[in-house]
Amino acid sequence: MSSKTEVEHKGIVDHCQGNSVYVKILAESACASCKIQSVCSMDTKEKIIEIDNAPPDYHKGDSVVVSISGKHGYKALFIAYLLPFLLSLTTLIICIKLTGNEGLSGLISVLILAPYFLILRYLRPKLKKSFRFNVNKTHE
Amino acid sequence: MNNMEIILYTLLSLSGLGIILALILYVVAQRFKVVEDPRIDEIDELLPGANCGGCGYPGCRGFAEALVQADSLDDFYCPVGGNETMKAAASILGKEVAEKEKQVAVVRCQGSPEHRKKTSEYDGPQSCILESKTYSGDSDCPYACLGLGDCVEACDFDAIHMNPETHLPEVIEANCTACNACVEVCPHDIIELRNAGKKSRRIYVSCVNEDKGGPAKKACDVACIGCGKCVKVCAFDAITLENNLAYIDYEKCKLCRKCVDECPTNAIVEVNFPPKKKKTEKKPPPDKKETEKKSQPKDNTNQASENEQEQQNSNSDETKA
Amino acid sequence: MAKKESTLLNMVLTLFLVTAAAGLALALVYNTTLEPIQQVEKEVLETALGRVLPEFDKIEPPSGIEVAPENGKDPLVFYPAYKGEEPVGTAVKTYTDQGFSGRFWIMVGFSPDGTIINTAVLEHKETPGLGDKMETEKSDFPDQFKGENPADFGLSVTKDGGDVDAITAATISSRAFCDAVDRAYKTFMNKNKGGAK
Amino acid sequence: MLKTFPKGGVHPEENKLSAGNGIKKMPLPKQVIVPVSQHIGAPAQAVVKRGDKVKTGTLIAKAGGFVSSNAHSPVSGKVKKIDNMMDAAGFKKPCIIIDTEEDEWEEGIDTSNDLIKDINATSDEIRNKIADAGIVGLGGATFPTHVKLSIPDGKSIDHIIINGAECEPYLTSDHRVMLEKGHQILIGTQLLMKATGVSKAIIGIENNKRDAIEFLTNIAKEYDGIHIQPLKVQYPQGGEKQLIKALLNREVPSGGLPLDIGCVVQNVGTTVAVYEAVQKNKPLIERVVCVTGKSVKEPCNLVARIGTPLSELIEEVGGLPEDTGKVISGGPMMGKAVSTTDIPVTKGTSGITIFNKIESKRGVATNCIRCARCLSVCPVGLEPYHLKNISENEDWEMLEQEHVMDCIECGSCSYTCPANVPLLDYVRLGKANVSQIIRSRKK
Amino acid sequence: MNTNKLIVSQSPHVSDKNSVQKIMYTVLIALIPAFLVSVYFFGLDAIRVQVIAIASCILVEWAIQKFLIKGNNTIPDGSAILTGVLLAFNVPSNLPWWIIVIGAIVAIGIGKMSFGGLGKNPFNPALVGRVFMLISFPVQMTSWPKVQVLNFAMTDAETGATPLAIMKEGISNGEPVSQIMNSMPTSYADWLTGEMGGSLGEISALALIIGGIYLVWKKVITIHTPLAIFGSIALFTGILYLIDPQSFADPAFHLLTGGVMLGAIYMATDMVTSPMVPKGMWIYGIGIGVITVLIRVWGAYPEGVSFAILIMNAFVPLINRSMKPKLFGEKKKEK
Amino acid sequence: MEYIVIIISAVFVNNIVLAQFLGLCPFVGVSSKVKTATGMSGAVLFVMFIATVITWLIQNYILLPFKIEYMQTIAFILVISSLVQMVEIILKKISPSLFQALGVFLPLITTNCAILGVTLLTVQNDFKLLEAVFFAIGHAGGFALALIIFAGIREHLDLINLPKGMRGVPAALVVAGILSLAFMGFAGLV
Amino acid sequence: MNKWKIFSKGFIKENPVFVLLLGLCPTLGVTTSAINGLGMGLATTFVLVMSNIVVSLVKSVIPNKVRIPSFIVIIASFVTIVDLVMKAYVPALHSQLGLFIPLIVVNCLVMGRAEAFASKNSLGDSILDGLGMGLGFAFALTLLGAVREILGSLSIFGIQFAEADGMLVFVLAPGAFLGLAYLIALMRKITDK
Ligand SMILES: Cc1cc2nc3c(=O)[nH]c(=O)nc-3n(C[C@H](O)[C@H](O)[C@H](O)COP(=O)(O)O)c2cc1C
Ligand SMILES: Cc1cc2nc3c(=O)[nH]c(=O)nc-3n(C[C@H](O)[C@H](O)[C@H](O)COP(=O)(O)O)c2cc1C
Ligand SMILES: Cc1cc2nc3c(=O)[nH]c(=O)nc-3n(C[C@H](O)[C@H](O)[C@H](O)COP(=O)(O)O)c2cc1C
Ligand SMILES: Cc1cc2nc3c(=O)[nH]c(=O)nc-3n(C[C@H](O)[C@H](O)[C@H](O)CO)c2cc1C
Ligand code: SF4
Ligand code: SF4
Ligand code: SF4
Ligand code: SF4
Ligand code: FES
Repeated sequence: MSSKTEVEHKGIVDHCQGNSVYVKILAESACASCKIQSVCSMDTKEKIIEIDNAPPDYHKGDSVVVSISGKHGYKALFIAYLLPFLLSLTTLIICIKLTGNEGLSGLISVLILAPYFLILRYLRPKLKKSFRFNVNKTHE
Repeated sequence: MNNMEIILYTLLSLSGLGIILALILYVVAQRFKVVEDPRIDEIDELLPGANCGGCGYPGCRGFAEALVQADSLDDFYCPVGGNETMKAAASILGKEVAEKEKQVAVVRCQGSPEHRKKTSEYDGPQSCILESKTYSGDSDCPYACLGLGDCVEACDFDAIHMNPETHLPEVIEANCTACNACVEVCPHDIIELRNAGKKSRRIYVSCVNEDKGGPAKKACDVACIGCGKCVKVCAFDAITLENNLAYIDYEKCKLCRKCVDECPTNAIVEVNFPPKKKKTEKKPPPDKKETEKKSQPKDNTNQASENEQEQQNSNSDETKA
Repeated sequence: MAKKESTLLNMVLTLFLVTAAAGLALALVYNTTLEPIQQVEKEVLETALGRVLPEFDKIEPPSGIEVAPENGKDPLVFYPAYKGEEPVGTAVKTYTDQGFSGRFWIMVGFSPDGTIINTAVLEHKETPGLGDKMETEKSDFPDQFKGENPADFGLSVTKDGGDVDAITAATISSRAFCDAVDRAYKTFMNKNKGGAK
Repeated sequence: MLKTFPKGGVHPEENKLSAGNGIKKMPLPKQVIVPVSQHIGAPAQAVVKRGDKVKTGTLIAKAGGFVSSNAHSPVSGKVKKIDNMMDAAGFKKPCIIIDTEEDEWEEGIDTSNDLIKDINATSDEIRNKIADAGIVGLGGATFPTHVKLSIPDGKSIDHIIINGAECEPYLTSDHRVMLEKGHQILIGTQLLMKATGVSKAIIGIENNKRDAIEFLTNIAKEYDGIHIQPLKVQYPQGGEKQLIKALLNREVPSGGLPLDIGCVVQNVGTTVAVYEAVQKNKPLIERVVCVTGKSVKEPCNLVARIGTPLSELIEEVGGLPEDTGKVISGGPMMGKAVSTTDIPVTKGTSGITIFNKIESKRGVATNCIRCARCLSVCPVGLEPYHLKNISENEDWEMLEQEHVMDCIECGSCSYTCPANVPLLDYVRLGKANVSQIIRSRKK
Repeated sequence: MNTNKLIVSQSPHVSDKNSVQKIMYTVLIALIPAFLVSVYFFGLDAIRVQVIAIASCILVEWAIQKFLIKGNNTIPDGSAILTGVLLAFNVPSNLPWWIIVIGAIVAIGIGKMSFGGLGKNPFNPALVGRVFMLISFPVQMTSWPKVQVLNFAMTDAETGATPLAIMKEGISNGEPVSQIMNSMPTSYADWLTGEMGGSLGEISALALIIGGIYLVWKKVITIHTPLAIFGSIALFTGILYLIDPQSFADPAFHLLTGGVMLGAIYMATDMVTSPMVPKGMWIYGIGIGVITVLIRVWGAYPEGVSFAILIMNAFVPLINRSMKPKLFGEKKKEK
Repeated sequence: MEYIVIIISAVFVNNIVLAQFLGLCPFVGVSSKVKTATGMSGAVLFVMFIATVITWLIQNYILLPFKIEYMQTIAFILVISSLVQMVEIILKKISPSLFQALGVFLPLITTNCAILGVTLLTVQNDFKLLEAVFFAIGHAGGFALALIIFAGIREHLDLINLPKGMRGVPAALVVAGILSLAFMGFAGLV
Repeated sequence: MNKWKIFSKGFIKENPVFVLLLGLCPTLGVTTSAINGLGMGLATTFVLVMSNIVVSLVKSVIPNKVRIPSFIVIIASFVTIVDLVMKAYVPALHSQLGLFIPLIVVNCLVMGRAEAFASKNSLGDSILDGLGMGLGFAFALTLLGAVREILGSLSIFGIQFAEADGMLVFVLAPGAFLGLAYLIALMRKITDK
């Protein structure tokens, strides 16, 4: 699948600040009118996305499309979910093989995530650079 | 088994969990400050839930969110729910809304086959937009309704239908919510939203042909030929003539009906008026089925419909040497 | 609606109260239903025993004896039944792992000489409409085993050269059923042998 | 093996009915309707007024920019009016209507038949003369030729490619031009080479025009650097990207121009026009039009003045047949069906194809059966069935991602579809919307 | 001006002579040899099953068009007939009529018309019908009558198992393959000509191949999918056979018995439910082959072609999306 | 080897969506874009894994020793829902940009009955921890498989004009039904 | 809203299964027979009504931020109660419904009503709403169960009406999907007109 294509969301410019535009992502239309979305396990809560270095001609209330390339999406997915998963799984297997104690190993494999996320924290600036969003005004 | 023990463990573990949870949530709450405004829900409830986009927002909820954030409600209007809904929403938000006059879609073309001869035959997908990409239409009037019913498809409210005799769309006033969907979809820009008017009475030029009188008349019996008689007869300056086409401003029109009688081609139609006592010499074209008869059964004026203007060229008015 | 504000204390307190109340209620319900639930389990066992054994007065020991099977890891449970002091038969809670959807449990009653008195399905996940026909209510498949002594009754389906007519289109379940009965039989005979020694 | 482009394409019945008939001159029309703009690009501006007297070759509309083109009066007479008239697409466009009085040519135009082989003009002069003469591509796209010849700084080209493919069924005008104006073509080609400073030119001709290939190969020996290349018959070989691929095995990048890979493509008719403009000072006021169709009495190739109504050309070949269903301006694969024959011949009118009622009816469209034929004949490598679905769903952004703008509108997909799905109709709709989006984005 | 109204439409104004109808009828013609074989071996029953299947498919499609979807009559395009024929080809000749009717209702009603008819269904309708029947009526769907040459009496024929069922049964009883093959009532030559137990249309590999060649010649199908299926089945079973010839049957056995021929040539190639480009077809075919062997060798069912095709049908949209034709002039992706 | 069996069984034979009917809401509601379906699958994999480990610990070290297994439901659901929230907060805190990228990329589905269901099934099966983990991974894989296949078909169906009554959910369910029919072919595979 | 409307909307107009598409898992999972469907429906109704009652009673004392977790606890408690009670008194049904009883917790229907209705409305209305929605859910499940039972086992509420095997598919997973698909389509047709 070509990673060129983008994942897009409709949104409305929430506010602008300096070079950044804050866009509120709107729920998918099917969910938009769902009466129970506030409890829905699917995350339809509004999300605000910050887009830096956006061209200055955006104003509060503009409808826009925010997109991120599929490649970046997968990368985010990998860092946020898959890598910790693999890490934790490997730890678990190794611990069980080493100690034979299931309870302990389970605990360790969960706790190992803490340092992982700590490391991520240090990489924050780098991450910020690597996830770029695009905004486009919606065309009628 | 010791029952007391079980009760104890249950209590301990559950309330322990509860406290931990509360702590976590407290942190969460601090982080996620953005709490959805409960008024959004309330307004969302109020809205019709048609998700038609007529308000210009993606779905009713999007509109509700926008309303809650807006400083003033002037630029907001839900065409489907209408004034009542807007008022209700405003009262939730403690703001004012200006009442908008109810609008209704009118079709500005009367070129039924009887009045407007087909001069060619279109062979292709039955869709106005596709026909309009092929050529200007199957009659000599390049502005006219193509009659393939894109507007009918576009309407979510079952408010617009093709009349099988005239091959023109007709609006059922009672259903029309003025959502603008049909207006946007029509490639020939034939449909217009107009104020419904007092007692739903309206007068308008049912034609969008910008050709000069000759070609216009040749292409269609009921075309506006831009003769300007109506402009002269109107006492309220409601009619303007531009590009060989008269247009009646519904804000100014006082529904006096003088222009209707004046128009030599019957291009001006009146709807929902009681029948005139003295017969006008020019009988309205008989083929028009008055859809809006529903409200006024005896009326036999013309239904809205007509031709449209061409987006292409039109600096037209050639060098008048 | 005067909602409580969301202060830390409020939140902790509310959740604590809610969970505590819930915990209390749950514990109470648990206590009241505990007995009926155990009762139900007992009844199930008793019905099964009643079905696979002739009339009896008592099971000794009442909770059965765990016996390591001839083949397989997990133990079977034997319920020796007595009428008066006379042993009238033994119900064996047995299982198979060859079921279409994995393990299922059945109860087989043997008279002291090893003749199958009857069978009853305890628990299974076989496909409704196919494998579940091994239940007594659903077909007469289990009836074939009644009164047969595996010593002269091939405990496998006819396709495999045995004497059991498989359930149509559910050979797998039928085989598994035979396997369970066979396990029970072998273990039973073995134990009897051992017991006699 | 004959050369051809490797992917896709179809081979419709050729029906080159008029191939054997020489080019005939049309009598002067009584009135001409000259559209002010007959090219792609910025609209031209009329420079005459109602009542003005004009001569044949008088400039009557001036280019409205660089990518624009002049128009000249095809007859001499009086400007009757300037009005909006129907064009082939059925849209009204400004036209200059001239009542013919006689055929008096502007000064300086060499109307003789003498062949002038020597090239005296410099490359700038050639380009200017081409621009002045209002020459646009006669292959159908009517792109102003002088623009194509102005190679921007930083780009360079090494080949002029002359398009003699004429892959459209029915049409034979290029074929006849090649047979009857071979020398003019070759001289024109040399002019183009000089204008662009290129030493190599290839004329690609499909193998169903053997006589033309032979003839041109023979006389080409007299001209340096011009090579004649026969090609396998395969529609749309004449598409410039396909032609370049077939001749040079180079691919114009998606979204790019032939220029990007060092080529300029011109139609054979254009070369003749170039010859006439440069060597004879003759502006583009007439062109060869092939009038054909199975029910046409005598299909033939006519030289007609720009602005002659189609109806007069049709009269010339025996009148509109009784059972006419469609009149197509152009060939059956790419031409436009017109709603009336009152419209004029323009610089882009390469032919008039007349279909009877039965030929005219499109098959009834049914559901796509996903047979993949459209996709396998698309020379661009698009998925027409998919584009159609997306277009029907009005998802223009997605359509753009699916490269809809690369479609050359060759129609192979619609042609081949067993379910008669009007694929190209929807693809065009999509292209129109996507290009609007692209334009609004640029703003 | 001529009084004739000119017809206006977009280009192109010509089209080639192909039509959906022609394609469908070509496939029907290609199926004639297999049909004749089925009549030869199963007698009037074969015709009975065919007639019921075709008639009910047509009827169901017509009724749904007429009363539910309210569309045009699509019977003449021949796809419903084809579905009927293939449905019949996929069932034993002694199947009770009402099961065939249910199969047709499912095939057309659920498999095809639920999505709007010809061309829109993601799954092969005939196979949807067949699998539905197979799971719903396992007994009737798996008791095959023994073949009887040119027997036109409609008697209750004796039933016998298909070679695949015999093989599966044998292997699951732990018999070595060579012994099973020896006791098998039929042999390679029979499988080629069709003298074996099985569904109506799947028995004669030869007849099916002849029809297949005709289809390839007529350019109705391309060779990629069938080749990919044959190749992957041969390869996969070949490897297994080499590992242990006594536990796994040989590739020729797998290719010639059961529904591989019918499935690969006529059902996996259904253009509606298969990928568009050759590369996609290879993947699709290989997927079918692998899943078929998987089910045959390790699954509960002796035959897995139908399931395999349906499962791969589900992947077709993904395959199509990821395997696009090469775009003319597309720039190489820059890193 | 036994782990492979567990995984194959969970992915193909007892597919969580197609055979066990868990996680249908996201299956029906969200799965119409292949990209987001893939993304969601990854998220589910992680959450399901962590949830399984933690609930396994709770079951074996709290509920069982104290004989309060009947509290499974309530304990698990609380743990799972707060776990999911935690993950979100952590991500957001650690790297807002990462979080935003995810937010745009996936409609984050987090708690649903698939996760609770799998943890409950794990407990029912008396699995050892590693078995439980592979069971969870298998089910997440099955979820992913079903979701992605399904998203592909839905993308395709979205583009064609379905009969009116079938549009949306009914067509999706018919596809799920047929898919589930097809998956029955895997019956008995393990 | 009048009382009747609050109660009745769950049956057709806002039927949780056919229209709102909530709680699909139990809907498909347990409806192998009408009786199972009914049982599950009633169990859910009970949880729904009870949690609506409690939520409606305590709504004003619960701070916003812990609203959801509190609701979860309340609902989960009732679910556990139902689980225990059913195990004790209707063991056969309990074993049939199996996993899906605890899963009532995550049934969006229950949470949804608590959050969207009970937390905003009076006790009486909340009871009616819970009852209506619950019974609508039960109605849908019973209907689907009946369809599957009739087609799959040729019986209804356990009573065999024909001596033959039904279409097995309907007892198995595919039948659930297909059955629901066509029921929804049918409902749309009915409510449309
Ligand atoms: C979904 C499904 C469920 C099945 N359930 C069972 C079952 O519970 N028990 C069984 O013996 N066979 C079951 N089968 C059938 C087996 O796969 C196998 O075909 C059969 O047991 C052997 O066929 P025979 O009995 O006709 O020889 C099932 C098949 C499928 C597709
Ligand atoms: C907007 C536009 C700009 C073009 N610019 C150039 C150019 O700079 N140089 C050039 O050689 N051709 C240029 N072309 C011409 C095209 O390459 C091409 O020859 C023309 O569109 C006709 O091609 P066709 O008849 O194959 O469709 C341009 C065309 C368009 C539409
Ligand atoms: C599908 C297609 C077919 C074409 N066929 C021909 C053709 O047969 N002959 C031709 O001269 N130009 C043909 N053209 C136009 C060429 O692409 C190109 O525009 C032309 O050769 C440029 O020369 P010109 O500017 O002199 O017209 C075709 C274009 C397309 C898109
Ligand atoms: C080569 C070919 C193979 C076909 N195979 C099948 C088939 O296996 N099953 C079927 O129902 N229809 C088949 N059809 C007919 C048709 O494509 C099918 O009914 C559509 O899937 C219905 O939309 C086939 C058609 C062709 C041209
Ligand atoms: S008629 Fe037009 S404006 Fe009125 S409701 Fe329909 S689409 Fe909207
Ligand atoms: S009014 Fe416009 S959209 Fe409606 S039928 Fe006429 S041309 Fe089409
Ligand atoms: S050629 Fe026609 S039927 Fe075949 S895939 Fe393309 S659009 Fe569909
Ligand atoms: S999609 Fe465009 S380029 Fe491709 S075959 Fe169709 S018309 Fe030609
Ligand atoms: S009930 Fe919603 S995911 Fe299962």
